[in-house]
Parts: sequence; C-alpha cells; structure tokens
Amino acid sequence: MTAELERTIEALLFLSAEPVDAAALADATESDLHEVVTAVERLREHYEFERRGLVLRELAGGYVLATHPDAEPAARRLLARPRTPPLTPAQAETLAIVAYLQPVSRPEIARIRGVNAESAAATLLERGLVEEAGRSQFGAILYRTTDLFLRLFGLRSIDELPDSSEFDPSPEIEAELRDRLMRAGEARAGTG
Amino acid sequence: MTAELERTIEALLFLSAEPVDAAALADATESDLHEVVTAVERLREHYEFERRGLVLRELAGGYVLATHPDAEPAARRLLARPRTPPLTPAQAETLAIVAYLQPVSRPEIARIRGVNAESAAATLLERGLVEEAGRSQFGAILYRTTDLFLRLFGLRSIDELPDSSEFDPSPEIEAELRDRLMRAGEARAGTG
Amino acid sequence: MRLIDLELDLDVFAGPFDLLLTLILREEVDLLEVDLAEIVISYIDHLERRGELDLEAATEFLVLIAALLELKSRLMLPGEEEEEIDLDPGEAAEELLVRLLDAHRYRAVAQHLSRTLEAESGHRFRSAPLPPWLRRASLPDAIAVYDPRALAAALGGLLELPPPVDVRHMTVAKVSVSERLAHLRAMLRHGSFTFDAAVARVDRVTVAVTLFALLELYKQGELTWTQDEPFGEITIDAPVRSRELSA
Repeated sequence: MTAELERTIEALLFLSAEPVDAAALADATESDLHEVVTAVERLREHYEFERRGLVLRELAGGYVLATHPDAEPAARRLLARPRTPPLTPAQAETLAIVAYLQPVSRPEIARIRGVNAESAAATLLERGLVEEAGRSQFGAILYRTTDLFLRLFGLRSIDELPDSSEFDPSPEIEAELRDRLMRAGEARAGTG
Repeated sequence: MTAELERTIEALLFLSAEPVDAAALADATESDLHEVVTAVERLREHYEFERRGLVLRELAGGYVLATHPDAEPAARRLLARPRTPPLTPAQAETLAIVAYLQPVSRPEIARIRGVNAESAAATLLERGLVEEAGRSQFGAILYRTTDLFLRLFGLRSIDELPDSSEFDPSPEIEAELRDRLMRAGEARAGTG
Repeated sequence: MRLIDLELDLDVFAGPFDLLLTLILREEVDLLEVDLAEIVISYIDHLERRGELDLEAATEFLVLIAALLELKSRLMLPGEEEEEIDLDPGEAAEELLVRLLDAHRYRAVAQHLSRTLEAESGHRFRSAPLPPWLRRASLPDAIAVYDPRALAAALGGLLELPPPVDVRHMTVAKVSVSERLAHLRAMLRHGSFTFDAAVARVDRVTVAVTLFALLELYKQGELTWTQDEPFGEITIDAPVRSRELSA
C-alpha cells in the first residue's frame, strides 16, 4: 500500500511535462514541504529498489519522471526515432560557448570559433537548447541555455557544469601553440 | 524486483500518449504476444494492489497509462491554469455564431465570417465552450454551446442571450438572422 | 595535415604559413600588404591536393585567419591612423595565442557535452499533452468571466454589410469592338492606310479596342498589315488576293 501523498505526487509528476519543484508539489497536495521531500524520496527509492521501468530525477530545478535507460532499445523500436539526435561538432561547440559564457552574443561565439555560428545557433534555438536573452550594449542578440538544456544534459542547474578550467588545454599544448606562433618562425626567420 | 518485460512495458506506456496495442508492444520488446498480455496484466495488478498513483487502462486502441482519479483535485491545483483567457475577435465571432444559430455547421460559420473557422472552433472545443451536436443533412459536423458556456457567460439558459437587435447595425432589413448573416458574410467575401 | 605544411606563394611572401604568421607578428611583413583571401585560396587548393580534411588543423586555420582578418581590419579602420595605433607584436601574438587556447578549450567542452548528451539520451521524458479534463475550466467551479454582450457585439459586426464598391473613378468604356470594326472596314474601302491614321485623336482605351478590332479582321482574312520594325508605322492593306481580284 502506497501512502496517499506518494501516490498523488506520482500522479502529478506523470502529468507534468516540465520538472515540478517541491514547493509547487506542496501547494498542490496541500502538504508541508518536508513531507513532500520525504514522499518524493520514497517514490524515488520505490522505482529504484523495485527496479521499475521509471526513474525519478531531479533536473532543471525540479522533479521529473523519465524512463529507465534499459528500456531505450524497445522505446526506439516503438517510437521509431532517437529521442535526441546527437549534436554536430559545430552545434556542440556553439552550445559549449553559450553554456559557459552566457549570456553571450553571436559575434563573440563566431570570434571564438573562427567561423560564423549562424546555422548552428539557429538549430540550437530551434531545438530549444538555447534561447535569446536580450541584447548586448552593441545591439547584438545574446544567448543563454534553457531548462530543456538542463533536462537533456541531466543537470539540476547550470552550476553543475564542470569547471571550465577542467578543459584548459594541457601546458604541453599551450607551450606547443606558443612555440608555433613565435619560436618556430623565428628559427627560420629570414629563410622565407 | 520487477520482471524485465513488465518494466519495459511500463516505460513504453509512460512514453506513449496514445493507447498501444499488445502487438506493437510485442514487436518493440521482441516478445511473444501472450508474454506481453501476461506482463501487462501484472503491471495493471501492481498499480491496483499497491495503490499506486497510476492506473493501466485497456481502451479500444490498446493499453494506456492514466492517473488515479484520487489525484484529480491536486492535479487541478497544480496544472489547471484558468482556461478562460479573453476571447480573440475570431473566437468571439465564432462563438457568437454558434450561440445564436445553434446548431450550426463549420462551413456555415466559415461562410458568415468570410474566413476559415478551423482554429477558433478548435480552441472553443478544447476549452469546452462548444461541443459537437451531430451532423447536418450534408454530413457536416454541427456545433452547439455547452453548459460550461452558460456558466462562464453567467447565463441560466441560452434564451438569456442579449437580443441581437440591440446590436443590429441596420434593423430595417427584415429577414431571418441566419439569412442576413449569410448574406453579409458573402458580401464581405465578395461572392454575393 | 599540419598548418606548417601550407606553402604560400603570395606577392609579398613565399614560404610556409607559420613563418608568415611569425613574420607578421614580428612586423617583418606588413599585415596591410598581405592578401588574406589569397591565403585562404592557397589553403583550399592545398586541401584539394591532399584530398583529406584534418578537422583539427582546419579549425586552427580558421581561428588564425579570422584573427588575422580582425587585426587587419582594425589596422585599416579610418581615423585610427592619427592615433598611430600600431600593432604591438607581443600583444598580437598573445591575442592569437588566447584565441587558439579558447578554441581548444571549447572544443574540449563540446566533446564533453556531446558525451553527456549521449549518456543521458537513454532517459526519455513523457511529452503527452494534458488530459482533456485538465485543459478546460471545471463546470462546478466555473464562474461568469465573460460578458454576453461581447457575443451580441460580435454578431452585430457580422451583420454589417460592407459599403457598396464605388466604381465611379473607373473610366466607363465608351467604345465597342463592333464600332471599331465598322470604322476599320470603312477606312479599308478607301485603300491602304496607317494605324496612326485609324486612331488619330482618340483616347487610349479606343486605341486598344481598335487594335483588338484589327486583330479580329486579320484573323477573318479581311486585311493584312505590315510593320518594318518594332514600334514602327503599321500599314494596313486589303488582303493580297482581294487586291489582285480588284486589280
């Protein structure tokens, strides 16, 4: 027998397309916040310990139900399409720049990538992974990531992204690049 | 511990908005039909005996998950935003035509308005302000207003609608309301 | 392919791309003198000859050439000359290095994000619309929020007849094809004549209708016409046969 609050929350999460936060669940169920948090935790454990087909996840600032990855091959056969098409390298780079520098303008993105970001940015907008966030002081449209981005990348908030310094090029690469720019040429200067 | 097939089916039904039949589930899970039927039955019993927040229903088209009716009040509090935003001019016109001429067919509404009424009619149907009322002799769907319409307009019955002559721009033209609306609509469309 | 393999043969420089970069940074070659488009073309030729695309090197090339373009355009901007803004070689090199490091960093982030998305894509979310009972106001709770007069007003608008279309500004046709047919036949009886003579001192509508009449008579074989050049004079004659007969 499932406790009343737990089953109501299960129903609410089933109906909601978007993640629902604990406060909204407390309002809807007319319960205290801590009761809600306890019930959510029991629901999460129920799915996990009973090995149900669903999992309860905390994403994009709220709770949301999703299918267990074990069901993915069957889901692919039933729904005949991959849920999220992979990103092209250009889209992934553009998204990376937006995720870490947001809000960031298209010219800034282009400057970092060395190429125009029009088409990648348009696709990311269309897929709902980024959205417009006002204008820069020079009038360029600024971009930021969306809640859908957080959901699809399994993040509770943007703070959960790894620190960007983790992706700094290694000192060897940096030294090599510096070398390429200055010393390699210098050694051969005058021969050109 | 939930059996593999049962949890996969749970995940598939969770993802499908429409009922899924046993054959489709068997294809997707690469199982025999009778295994699927057994697993579905166990899933249904699980929801029922454990008093979960979900129920498994068998409809004409197949199996579908839904929420337990007990969760309805909480779901309304969480998700039912007031579905009574101001009516757009197109919606007001369409609703006026249905209210005064009911039952009235969609082609008639389009003729009077001079433009297609698809989208406005669909919104009014979804909001429960109008409903279908059989078919005309030519096979077109007929519409009438609902009890919810009366409630939202503060009317005890349809007879309490304001007399259309109050807003009649040219009362001297004597003809039945339907004929006059048709003629005015055709004149606007340039076909009269 | 490494960028160092890109051999350039430009007006101001011949040698590897890396060397040109260094020379620019050391101000031994004036960036303003370098045709960057030529470098891009050399690069594309180079790629074509190799028949393969090394994405790593291509990205690096794009970042460098974009940075050079920006530096060059900054040098070319009018007005900044007076301020004697010279490209400090050290700073420029630092800027290029920062660009390259950024490009590397965000490519690494991009790979991380792609892997994360791949790992997460096993989880699917429900995307069904709300059931109908949640999409409308519930009957017991419904209160009057709309004014019935809005419906009557909408109906009044629909009852309104559009004003009749005013056609007074349009020229009423004063000429008929049959009248112009008679006119042309009458002129033809007096022998050959020009179209200009047939439409002397008439308005444009009459000119147009006369032309229709002319085409009609031609089709019936009642006349022939000649025009030596476009917009030239049109001469109208009786058909050859009837002229021979009358001759």
